[in-house]
Amino acid sequence: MNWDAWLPLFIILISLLVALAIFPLAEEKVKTRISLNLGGALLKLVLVGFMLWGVYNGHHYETRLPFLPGLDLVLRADALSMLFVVLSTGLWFLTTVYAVGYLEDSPHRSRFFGFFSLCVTATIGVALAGNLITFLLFYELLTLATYPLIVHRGTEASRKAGRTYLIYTIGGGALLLIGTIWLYSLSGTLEFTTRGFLSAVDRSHHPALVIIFVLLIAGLGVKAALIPLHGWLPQSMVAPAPVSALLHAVAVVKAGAFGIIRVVYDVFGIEFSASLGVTLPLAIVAASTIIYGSLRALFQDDLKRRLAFSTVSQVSYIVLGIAIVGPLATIGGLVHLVHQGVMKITLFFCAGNLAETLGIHKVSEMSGVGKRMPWTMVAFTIGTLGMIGAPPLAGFISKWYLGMGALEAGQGWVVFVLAGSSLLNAGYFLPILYAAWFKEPVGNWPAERSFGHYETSLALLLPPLVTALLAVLLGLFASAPFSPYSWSQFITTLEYAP
Amino acid sequence: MNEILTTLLLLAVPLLPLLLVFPALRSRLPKAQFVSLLPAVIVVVTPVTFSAEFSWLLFGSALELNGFNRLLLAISIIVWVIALLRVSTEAATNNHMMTFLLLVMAGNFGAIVAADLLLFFSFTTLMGYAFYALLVTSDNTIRTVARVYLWLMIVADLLLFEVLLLLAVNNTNLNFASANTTMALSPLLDLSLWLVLLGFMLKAGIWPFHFWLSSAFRCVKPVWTILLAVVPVSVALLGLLRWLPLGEISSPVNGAIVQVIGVSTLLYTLISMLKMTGKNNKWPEHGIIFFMTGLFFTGLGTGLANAATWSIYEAWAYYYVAASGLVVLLVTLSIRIQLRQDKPVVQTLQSRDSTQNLEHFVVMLVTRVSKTGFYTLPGWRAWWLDMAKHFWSATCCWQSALDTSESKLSRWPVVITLFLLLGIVTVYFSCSC
Amino acid sequence: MVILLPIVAALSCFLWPGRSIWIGLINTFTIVLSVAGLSLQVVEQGAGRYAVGGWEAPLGIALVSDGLSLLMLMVTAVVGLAISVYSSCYFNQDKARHFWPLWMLLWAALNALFLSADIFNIYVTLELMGLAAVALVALAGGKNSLGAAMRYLLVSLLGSLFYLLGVVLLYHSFGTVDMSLLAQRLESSPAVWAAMGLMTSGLLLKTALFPLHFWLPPAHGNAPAPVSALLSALVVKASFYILLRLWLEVFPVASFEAGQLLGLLGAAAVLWGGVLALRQTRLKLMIAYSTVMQIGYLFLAFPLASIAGWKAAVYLLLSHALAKTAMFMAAGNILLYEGHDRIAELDRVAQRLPMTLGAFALAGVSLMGLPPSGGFIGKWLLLEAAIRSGQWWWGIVLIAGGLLTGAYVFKVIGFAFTQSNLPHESRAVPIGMEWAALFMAMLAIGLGFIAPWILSIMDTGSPFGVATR
Amino acid sequence: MSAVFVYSLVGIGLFNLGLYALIIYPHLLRKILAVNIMGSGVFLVLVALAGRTASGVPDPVPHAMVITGIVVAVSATALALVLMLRVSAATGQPELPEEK
Repeated sequence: MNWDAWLPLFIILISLLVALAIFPLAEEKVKTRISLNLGGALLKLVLVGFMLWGVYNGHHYETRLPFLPGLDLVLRADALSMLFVVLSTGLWFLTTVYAVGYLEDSPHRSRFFGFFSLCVTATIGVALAGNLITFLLFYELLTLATYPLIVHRGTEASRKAGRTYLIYTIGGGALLLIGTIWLYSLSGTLEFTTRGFLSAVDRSHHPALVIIFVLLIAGLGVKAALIPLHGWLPQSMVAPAPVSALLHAVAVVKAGAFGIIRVVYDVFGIEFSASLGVTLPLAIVAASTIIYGSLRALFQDDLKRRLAFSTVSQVSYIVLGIAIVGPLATIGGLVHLVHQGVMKITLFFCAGNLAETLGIHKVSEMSGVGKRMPWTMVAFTIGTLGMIGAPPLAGFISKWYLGMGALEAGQGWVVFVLAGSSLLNAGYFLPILYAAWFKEPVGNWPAERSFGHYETSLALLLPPLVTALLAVLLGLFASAPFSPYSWSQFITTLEYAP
Repeated sequence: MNEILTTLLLLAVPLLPLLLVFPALRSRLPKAQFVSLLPAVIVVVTPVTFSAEFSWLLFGSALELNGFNRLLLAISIIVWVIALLRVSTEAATNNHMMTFLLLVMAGNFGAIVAADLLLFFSFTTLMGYAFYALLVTSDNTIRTVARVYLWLMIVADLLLFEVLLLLAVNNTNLNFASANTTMALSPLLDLSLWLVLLGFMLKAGIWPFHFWLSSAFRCVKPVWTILLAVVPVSVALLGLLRWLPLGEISSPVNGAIVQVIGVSTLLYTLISMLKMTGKNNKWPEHGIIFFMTGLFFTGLGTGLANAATWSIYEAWAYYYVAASGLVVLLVTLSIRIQLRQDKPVVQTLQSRDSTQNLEHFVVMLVTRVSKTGFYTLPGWRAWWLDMAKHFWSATCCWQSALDTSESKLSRWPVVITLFLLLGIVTVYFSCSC
Repeated sequence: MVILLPIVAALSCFLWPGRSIWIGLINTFTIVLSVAGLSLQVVEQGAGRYAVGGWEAPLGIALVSDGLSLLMLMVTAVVGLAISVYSSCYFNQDKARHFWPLWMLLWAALNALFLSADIFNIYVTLELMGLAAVALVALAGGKNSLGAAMRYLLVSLLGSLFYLLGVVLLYHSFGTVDMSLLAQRLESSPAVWAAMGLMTSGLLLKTALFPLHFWLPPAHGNAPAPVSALLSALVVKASFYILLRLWLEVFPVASFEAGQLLGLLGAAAVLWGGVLALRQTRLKLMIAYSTVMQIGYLFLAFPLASIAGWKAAVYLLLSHALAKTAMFMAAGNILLYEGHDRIAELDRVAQRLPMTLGAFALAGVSLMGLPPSGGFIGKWLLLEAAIRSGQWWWGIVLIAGGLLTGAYVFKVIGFAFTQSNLPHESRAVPIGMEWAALFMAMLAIGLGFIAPWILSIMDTGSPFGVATR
Repeated sequence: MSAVFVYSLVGIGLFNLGLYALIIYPHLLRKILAVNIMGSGVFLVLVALAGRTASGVPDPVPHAMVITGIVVAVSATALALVLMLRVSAATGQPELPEEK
């Protein structure tokens, strides 16, 4: 039992310790650093797997540390948090492998990997946070940990990007703080509880609650890149590819989306927020974000920027799934949390490979790249088709449930949003594929590096392939036990149980 | 024959080609493309009704091989054998092409043996994308056509997707029988009916969506004409048979409309054929396809109009689809042999080609939109930034004012007067209690 | 004991200037130990009261140690420890000869001030502290720092004279200078009002609350790094401490409007200091202005002088003391390393002085009040108090202040990340200085995790038990 | 109009005089003197108020205070003078730089 009480803390501490161990490491101690990283990641994977099994069998993992009078730091592993924990742990492992390959013989690696692990620490903390204040704590930590990663390159552009990022995120954090404290003063507790703890609050406070909801969602929407708060995301593309992969697929954006999930389900409670009438506006914001993001993505020539805007639109699927009140939509949103992560990280890995191996940064330079780097482009293709929502890939599952949820909740317009978005996705992804596979390469690549036998170094090649495979399997074997889909069903039964 | 073996065989029908798609595997086997046909052949020849449930697949799917689609499978096997024979020389050199061929094959077989809408849908999608790729790789003259085909297919998939959603909301079990009943009973019957019809009309190139097919026929090599005939078209027809709740509803109006479409397809075919024979005495083989589909639609209309009639010749519909595939195959072959040439009939598209018109329209649209995308939105953004800059400069001068006042604040007289004032005010306030 | 040790140290430093460093260090450790002992005693037995030489009030000098003063002693000890270590590396021999005795004197004054129970005693210690501080500022030499020191001296004399006048009036009307006795005997009368006005304004001047902060930036900006750390961390806080005691213990009669007035000045200080810090181009000046700003935070406690209010203020005070020490130390390192502290040219610091920059960043986090840090706890408590008491506007000030802080802290950090191609000669930084800075910064962060303990200490001997409204 | 009152009034007067001087004169020596005058004003008040006991015997505590205060004031003045000299040596004129 004691073990149960400390497991969440361990899981967080692992990567924290890794970070602290890496910081003082000298640049040239490559082997030590790599082994530290991967060792930590693996150990964490094992523990998380153990915990997953435990949670599935109704175990109760909770760590409580006194923090403030009346407020504890709570780390709890419930079904929802496990979804995110597993995602981030798994992808962290892959990203670490990738980053090792990506950053070899580039300066300041100790600093990079240190903050990298710190970032994951924060993400896991966000996932495991058992009340709003703990969440806030790790959320801000995440902001701080990602900043050095964004400015890592140390160029003027990256400094600007970092500044934008901070302006957005710290502002958002402030809003979140206000909302949290206000909430605390109204309700006297901040514990995440299934189906919310606010429905008991006196009716006279309901207007205040609406304002609080807006504050919280605005604070979280910054990271989740809801319009009009998405401005930092495309700019932060100057960061190295693993970082963008992490930002987009795992850590930052997802932390925002996850936070919104928490707020809607475990703070306000879905029924209660519906009764407050705040879900429909949220859904509308999400929908417009989806469309707007796709539209902007359509007109980016820089590959990573295009991906960034597609993230803007894709992450809002999650929010949309939450904002449509209904179990099926919830499944869609939750499952997209994982699926989008897997697919998007694939895409970013591939983009990174292109940049690293051939020096390709623009879509217009990509013609014929499929012949040069077939495997990378296969992974890329799978990722894009998944994003478009072609069956039976992962993206299809989430889209399927979003659509069904919308119909079930009697909000047919969402279906049209989805359809339009998939058309747009096709519009900005398929030309890339076409150019990559069917056009003839023009001249030679901007900056080609040869990696001997393989099309690029294995550390760069394997992660995208693995994630691409995942993207297929997650869709194909959706109904298998422990698949994100069945897991989100499990969660949904909890959230909507009568 | 025991359960596992049948399941495996059935799975192998689409899966083996799918596996052999990987060049690494393919290079190990001699004549991989024919090997990939094997399970299908075995399945066809063994006289058992195969069926397999996969609860873990998607949301629980099933494969099945019963009387009807066995025939289809047989036909398409023949078609594939011939096609592969004819392209074998080319395919040996062109690795991409073989890959896509196998993908298409997998999709085709899968769609045939699929026993529920979702699986069928997935396989047709796979087939569609792969077929697009196949067309593009095969030769470049067809690129525009292929692109049109791709877009039409995506739209069609979206339509079908919506139908699936509509059905699944009411009943998550999507195997054909129950799905049909669900659709028949659903309040949105007409909507879903027409979504299905539209979707498959796009896929099968029924008039008025025929243009991609006709222009494709004009400018591809005959091998692909065979595939064109059999793969998308017949699968689409099969889809219609599978998806529509035929024999369960009888809606005269819809039936009539469908019949009209069918008839008009026939008329169009006749006219165009006459025109073309007038121009150059060549027999345009895609006419056959339009003929077939037209007839099929007429029949379909009748079936839709009246459940009873349908139940009479339901079986024949499947035979018809199968036969159509066969006939088209034979005709094309015969023409080819008669012409003794293996080149596209028309190397370049004619000027007034509907595909080009559509393409032109699309291009116009895209340019218009992209104008918005490239200029308008960034324009707004720039405007915002300007506003921000103005604001910032304003604050800047404000800040310099701050600096001056700060230096003022550091002079003794100012400070001390402030200081005294403060003292007095404090005293005053404390008096007030 | 706590007071005598440093005095002895100071004298001995005078006597053997050569060995002053060692004497200083040894004494530092002994002082820290004795403070620890005292704190143990207090935590176990509650607040204690010692009459020096057996004379009780009103005649004798009495020392009181309750939770608040204990905390102040502790933070002084911790900061003192770090500063001693730091400056043992910082100063060269002849500077050290002057530094150590003064620093020990200052420390003695601080301890005495935090412990003393009557307002006249406080006056004396305040004066002593001021003089020592001025001397320390002048230590840097150079005309800027001398001018700053001069100005500082005049200001502190002025302030303490006002304070003294207030003391006189109080004694005149109640015949005692002992705080608790005063608190009992006090009733509202013109003399009291005048006294209150005089003392408050005097102390405000010494605390450099906006708009009376004019002396602080030059003084803190031009002093040697450890000295500026001392001034920002402790000296300014001392007078705030007195103010807190006076208002909450002696003058419970203080009215709501008066509280609002102080809060208003605090808010103004927060914004003003923040904006000006953002405008600064020199690192140390920036930090000095951020001190002005943080002092503003502290004064927000007066309108919210409920339990949570003053506790929050004290918490902010503690974390700011630690964080600001760390910051000035980091600034000192950078100054030493780069030879200048122009923010725009702080290139490559992230690469060359990772620990220093880390210290700076962590301290900045604490100042911003981002979790997890002492600053966050204080801010949280303050915000909570603000919203609970329905005075949400203070909350807005707090948040705005946090954003401003973030702005100027990250301005520095962002510059420190960029790579510059212009070469500059750089001197090595002693490892001890880097560690001291990092240590303090980590403490400032760690303060965020021991809140329950700290708060419980605040309650021991329940200061202001009566006064809290 | 008791003597005490007169004395304390004078004290207050001195205090204000000093304050005035402190504000007006830029010269440091004058400022220092001004502070001293203020100080003595305060002490005067203190001593004056010491006489306020029922029995004629004056209250000792204020005197103690005054002595302490004077000690402090002396030391402060000493320091101030030293500083002033250093300043004038450094800047050339015995004034604070920001005064002009």
